Amino acid sequence: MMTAKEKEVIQAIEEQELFTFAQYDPEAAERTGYSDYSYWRSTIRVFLRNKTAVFLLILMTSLVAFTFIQPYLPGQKDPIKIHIDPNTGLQLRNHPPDKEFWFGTNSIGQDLWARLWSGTRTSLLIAIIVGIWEIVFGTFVGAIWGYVRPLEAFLTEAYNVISNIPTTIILMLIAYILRPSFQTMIIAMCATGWLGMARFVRNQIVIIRDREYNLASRCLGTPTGRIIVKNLLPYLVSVMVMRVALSIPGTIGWEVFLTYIGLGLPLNIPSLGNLLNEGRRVMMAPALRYQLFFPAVVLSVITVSFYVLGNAFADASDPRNHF
Amino acid sequence: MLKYSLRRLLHSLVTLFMVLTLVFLLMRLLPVEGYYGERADKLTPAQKEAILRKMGLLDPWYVQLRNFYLQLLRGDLGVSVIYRANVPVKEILAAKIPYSVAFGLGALVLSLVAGLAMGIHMAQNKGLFWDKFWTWYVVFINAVPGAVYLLFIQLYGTSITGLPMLFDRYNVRSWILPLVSMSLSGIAANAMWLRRFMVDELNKDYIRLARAKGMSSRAIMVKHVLRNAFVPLANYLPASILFTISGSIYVESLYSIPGMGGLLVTAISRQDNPLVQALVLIYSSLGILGLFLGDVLMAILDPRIRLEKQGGAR
Amino acid sequence: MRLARRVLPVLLLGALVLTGCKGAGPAPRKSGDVVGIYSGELTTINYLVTATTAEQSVAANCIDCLVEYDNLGILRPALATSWEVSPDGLTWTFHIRKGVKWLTYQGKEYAEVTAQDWVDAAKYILNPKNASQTADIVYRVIKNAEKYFNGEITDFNEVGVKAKDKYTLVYTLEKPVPYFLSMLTYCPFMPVNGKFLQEVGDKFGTDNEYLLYNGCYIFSVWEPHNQQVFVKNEKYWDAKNVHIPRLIFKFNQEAATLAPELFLRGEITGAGIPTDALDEWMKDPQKSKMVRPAETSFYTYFYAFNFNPKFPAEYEPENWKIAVNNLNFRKAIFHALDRRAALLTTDPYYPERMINNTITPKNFAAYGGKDFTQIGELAEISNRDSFNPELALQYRDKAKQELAGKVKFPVKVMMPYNTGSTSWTNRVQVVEQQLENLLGKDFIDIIPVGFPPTGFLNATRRAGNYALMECNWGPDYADPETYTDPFYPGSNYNWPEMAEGYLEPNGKTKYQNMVDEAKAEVIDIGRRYELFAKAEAFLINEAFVIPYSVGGGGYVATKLEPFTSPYAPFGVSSLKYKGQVVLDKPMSTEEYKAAYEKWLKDREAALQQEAAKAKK
Amino acid sequence: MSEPILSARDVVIKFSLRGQTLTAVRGASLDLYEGESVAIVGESGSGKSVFTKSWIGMLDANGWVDSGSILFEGKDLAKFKTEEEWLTIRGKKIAMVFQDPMTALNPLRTIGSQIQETLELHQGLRGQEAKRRTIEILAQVGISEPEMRYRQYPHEFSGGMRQRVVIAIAIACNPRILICDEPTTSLDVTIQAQILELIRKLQKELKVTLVYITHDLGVVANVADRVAVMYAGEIIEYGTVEEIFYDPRHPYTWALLSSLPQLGIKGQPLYSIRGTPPNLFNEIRGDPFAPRNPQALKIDFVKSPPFFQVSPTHYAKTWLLDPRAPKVEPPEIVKAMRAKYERYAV
Repeated sequence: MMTAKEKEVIQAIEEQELFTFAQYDPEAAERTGYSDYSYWRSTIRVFLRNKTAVFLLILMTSLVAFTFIQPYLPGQKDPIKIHIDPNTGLQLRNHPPDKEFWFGTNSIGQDLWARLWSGTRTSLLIAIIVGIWEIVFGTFVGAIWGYVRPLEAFLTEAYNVISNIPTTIILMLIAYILRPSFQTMIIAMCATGWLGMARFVRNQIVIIRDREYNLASRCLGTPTGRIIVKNLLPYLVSVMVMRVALSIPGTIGWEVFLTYIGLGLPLNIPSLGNLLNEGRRVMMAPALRYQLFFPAVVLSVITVSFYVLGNAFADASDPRNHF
Repeated sequence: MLKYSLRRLLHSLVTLFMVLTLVFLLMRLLPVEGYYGERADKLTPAQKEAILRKMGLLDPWYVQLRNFYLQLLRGDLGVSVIYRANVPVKEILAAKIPYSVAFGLGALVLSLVAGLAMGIHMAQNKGLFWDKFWTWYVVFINAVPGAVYLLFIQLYGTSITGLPMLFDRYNVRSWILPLVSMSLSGIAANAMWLRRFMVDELNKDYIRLARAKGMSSRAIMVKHVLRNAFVPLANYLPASILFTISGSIYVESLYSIPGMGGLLVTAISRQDNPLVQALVLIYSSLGILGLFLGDVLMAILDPRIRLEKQGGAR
Repeated sequence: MRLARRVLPVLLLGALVLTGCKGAGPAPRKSGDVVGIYSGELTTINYLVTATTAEQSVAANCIDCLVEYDNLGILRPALATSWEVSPDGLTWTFHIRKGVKWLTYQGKEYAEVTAQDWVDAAKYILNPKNASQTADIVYRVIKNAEKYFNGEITDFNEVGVKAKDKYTLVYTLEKPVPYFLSMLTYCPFMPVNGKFLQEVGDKFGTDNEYLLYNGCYIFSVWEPHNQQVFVKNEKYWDAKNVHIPRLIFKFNQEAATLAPELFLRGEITGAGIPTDALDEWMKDPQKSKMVRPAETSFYTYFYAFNFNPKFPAEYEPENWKIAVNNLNFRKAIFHALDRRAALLTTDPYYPERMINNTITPKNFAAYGGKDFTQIGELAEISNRDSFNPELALQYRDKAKQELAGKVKFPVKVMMPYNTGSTSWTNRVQVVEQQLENLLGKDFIDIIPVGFPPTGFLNATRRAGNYALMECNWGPDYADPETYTDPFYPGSNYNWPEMAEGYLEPNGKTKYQNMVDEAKAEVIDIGRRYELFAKAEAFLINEAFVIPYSVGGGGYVATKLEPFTSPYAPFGVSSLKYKGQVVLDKPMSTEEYKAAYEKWLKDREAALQQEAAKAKK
Repeated sequence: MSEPILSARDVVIKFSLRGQTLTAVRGASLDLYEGESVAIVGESGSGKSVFTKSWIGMLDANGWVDSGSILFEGKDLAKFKTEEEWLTIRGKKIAMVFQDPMTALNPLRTIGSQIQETLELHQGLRGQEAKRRTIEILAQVGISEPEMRYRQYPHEFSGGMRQRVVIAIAIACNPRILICDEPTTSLDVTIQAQILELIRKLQKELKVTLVYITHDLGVVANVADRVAVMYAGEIIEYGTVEEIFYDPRHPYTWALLSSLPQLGIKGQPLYSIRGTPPNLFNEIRGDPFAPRNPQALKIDFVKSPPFFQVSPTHYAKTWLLDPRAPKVEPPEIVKAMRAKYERYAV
């Protein structure tokens, strides 16, 4: 069936004219099936198509931004200042949420709203530092492991040994040998965090190191290090982004765990783990449950968001999902 | 097959040996209080020295290491110092393991039954409502630390249903919440992996052939997909069975179940070095044994591995 | 700190109920079982070795001593029916109760309790290999015991403890000890069956089956980290005064948090109400009727100035050393500390009752009808509040003047705290803000530093790793001398002997000389107390320490009847369930206060009666 | 000619991919006759596989027959919705052999059980009987020691052997139509010939209607009676093997033939078709091959050509056959082919 428009076009052209040769345009021939494929553009395109992920990305960006600018906003309180009830001169303990204290106060009269953001800041900071270490060190070890053959057996064995000691035990021992502090927390989690990344990178490298283009490079005399950096790492960038996103909920989880068993940050440094623990102590009193509820909600939102974002990014960065 | 298993076992033993040595040396970094604990204050230097000498801690490290292995070969896990003064670690464990095993196996069965059902349901409804629904469950359990959701389960689980908050082994009702709590993450893991493996299998060519044969989707699911997807799952099954012995740290302490999970936390936080050492040994051995059995099981289930590892056929 | 409170194993109920009451009722009163929860498991129940409260409370209920306190705090015969002391105060002869049996954990008779059992106990404790943590209690008073312990003599017959015959026990002392009888209520003076000890060897006290029982309860079931069950000893010599048939304790890691809820659900007999949950209980019309104050203990809490700072350079120990040796600097902080504000972190409703103005708490010792804290200069200290902002500011200005150019202001004050204790963590933040706000941030800079619970004291106080720190001390025997120990040279509290300007011609500090003088007075107890009071007043007036509070306290909801169990300022008697009953409902604060008033009167009368008896 | 056993008419197949709709088959028609052997030739992505898959309901979940009809045994397969309906056809009446034998078999089950499964499914054979029949079929597809092979796993077989097994599975139920989707592409050249021969042999023995899908015109001459050329989801020319090889009419067929290496003329560069097939996401107007055709007419860009009959068995879909069109000479190679043929034919 011809559309009205087609009919018009055909009528306009003389029938004879139609049966003459058209101008052959080789470029047009190439264009017919042309696809303007670009890895990153496709990745972003696929990612943006995931509505949930986009929503969470916006949510997390604003939340992280808010966490870091919150102390500079007007009317914010000091997270460790103990507020005094002007009427009684006593500490304003367990004050329920109201206009003045949006999330109420804790058992010694500190502002929960301020503490929550301060705690989120601490936990995110730990998570990000650990995440970065995980990529840098994990990738470094993984790259050597996968690419420098003489070290392969040694590193494999070392990995076997370390990964066979349960993470819980390593974390606990380190947190225990050192004094609870911000640094201890980071050292403990850095000590185990890189393992997964190293193995991942190594596997990826083993899969692609023998691909033709790398063999070609080697034949041309490119040094190993350069091959790793130029040919292999770009392939892994998306993997790293994903690992960082996924390591954030993991790190926060471990922080909560260490705090739970009493090896966490000192109690006077607000962190999500500490706030949760503080809330846990009063959870049996329904009127005070807000002290557990607020940190739990914020923590869940953050961990779930990063987890979903990491997975969404992983999906998006997989070329198989790009068609 | 036998040759492969033996070689694999030998390798596991070497790994175990290295893990134990490493942990043993690491333990020497711990403060020596772990060998006489809070008594430190009350004891004269001579008393302390006597204790350390009795425990062989004044020997050079290599002698200590040798003695440690000799002791181990005799099946002796040492004697607790602080947790239960003078009580052999073996006795302490013997009292804990039944609880952990009972809960572990219960939770394992629950998480296998529910997790596999969920995984199949997800794979069958891939991309549809139920897939997304269960995926959110998996995401939530994986992302949110157990300490958070388990707390709410305890809080509302006991206040809404009236189930007891404390574990009492004679009260069946008191088993419910801990069992459920323990299986949640297993359900999520089983469901997630089974779904992933099944989707992987579903995309394979042999499924197309099976369809072309004229098999019904249901038959394909059962005879091909599920069976094949179960193989990679089986790889970590022994590990998870063995890990049930070590218990769940959170749940055991939340509900006061006298199992191994709580023991580890207490041993470390109270610096009972011989007990910590024994526990690390058990945990690592279980882990390594689990991996080994998983590989052997895989080899039994997957004919390809059997031949490859034997260097057989093609 | 002899009764050193363990961080973990605080048997909740055991620790809560530190009171006593009228004992000798004619027939056992009706009572239900005690059901409690606990969060720390016992390491050992070897009562000859352990020094922790929770573990000793097992012995308190399972093993009887020669003498015991009744519910009014009067010493009564227990396994000794009577005793004599030689005129020189050195030889004590005890007549052992006949027919008392050692029972196994299953309640089977094992042997009779004889005088030899106390000799065997001493022999066990004085053997260094057994690593008894209470050995020094014994060898500090018993003749030749220290020499035997140190291996200087090997013949145990030379040690001053002998079984003259089956029912006669004789202790010979190194020198007269006025408070010797009170010491006998403590674990190291409990008996042990020598044959059994030999039978079980190293296993003694590692499990309930490796212990023999002669007290009011038998430890019949012990499933570590699950439950402990004690059943009444029906063959107990004083069984009619034991009313509670069973004590059941269930383990829970989160005992402190869960206990109030479990109490409301009727699952347990009593619960301490944590500070966090207190508002909830106080504001609720129903719950507020069930909650009442808990007893305070004889632990004394004080803020110590460290004269031997060993903390890291970042906190400027040298600077602190100069500052702390200035009396006005110390006094500025002494008067600036608002103890009531700090105590709100423990007791937000009635903090005043916890405040302690002296080191030796009230009602610990008395002579001639006068409480120790009211003797001499201590009287004035006891009756005022050390918190005085005007004074504090005056001293601050003086200190600033005197120290100008010598120290760097603000002086950094490193203040450790235990991260495992919520109230301590909270308190250190309160104290920091309160002191800095009052004295000015240009004067002092308080730096709280958290340390984990395990090995806490080793890392902080004992290592000199602090500038100003909250410390505590519990009595070892019923005499004011016990409260001088932390400050006497050789202790590892705050090294006041290193303070500058207090040295006397004999090479000892003024405080040491004062204490030595008091210790030497063993005959005239009145004068002895005066001398100790003088020394303590000196310690406080020179602001070596800031007395802060007594221990215990807090709030409980419990069906256990208060003021019926043995009452004792020291020793393990107060840990007994003997004499107590479980009521149908918990006492309200009012009822409790009334009962307390009555108890005070009864005690007053009993003390007078005893004093009168003594005069005869 | 007799009635066709399968008659596909104006089949349009669409897929939905991430919100976009792709038209993979754009009105293809084909008749199959009893016992004949038809080859469908085209570049990859031309829709030849999709087209045949629609006959046994094996389109991927996101694809559907949008319009047209597929008549088989009096039923319109295009209207089939449920799996039950398909199970009456698939494997039983129409069987299919796929491209890659390496992955086509379940690696965890024995060869025997995978063949036997089909027999049990469609012929109701059980136990020993099924096993005996399985071994027979194995022998029939040229596998030596079938009893021993019965118990082995796919990884113990070479690629060619596996393809034989796949074929065995396909013929196990005596289907009326056997579709072979590029069955030799991934095999060694020497093996390819063996498999082709096997397929030919089986087709003759079993008198099955064979549909052979390939992008390689070279193999077509060996297996097919008739050839259909597909481009961009349309069949653009069909006829007997001779007609297509020696008298092709569509410029695309010319281009395909010109690019056959074995037909190349020494000393001349091998011909290759410029450009790529059209993006099937886009709407195609006129002749889809026009943009790649150096001799395209203006009308090719405007209007889709109808089929012009060349002979009773030969049809081509190009405006060049329109009487109004200018005369266009086929390429040299095609002309050479025809000359060669005419020489032999005479």
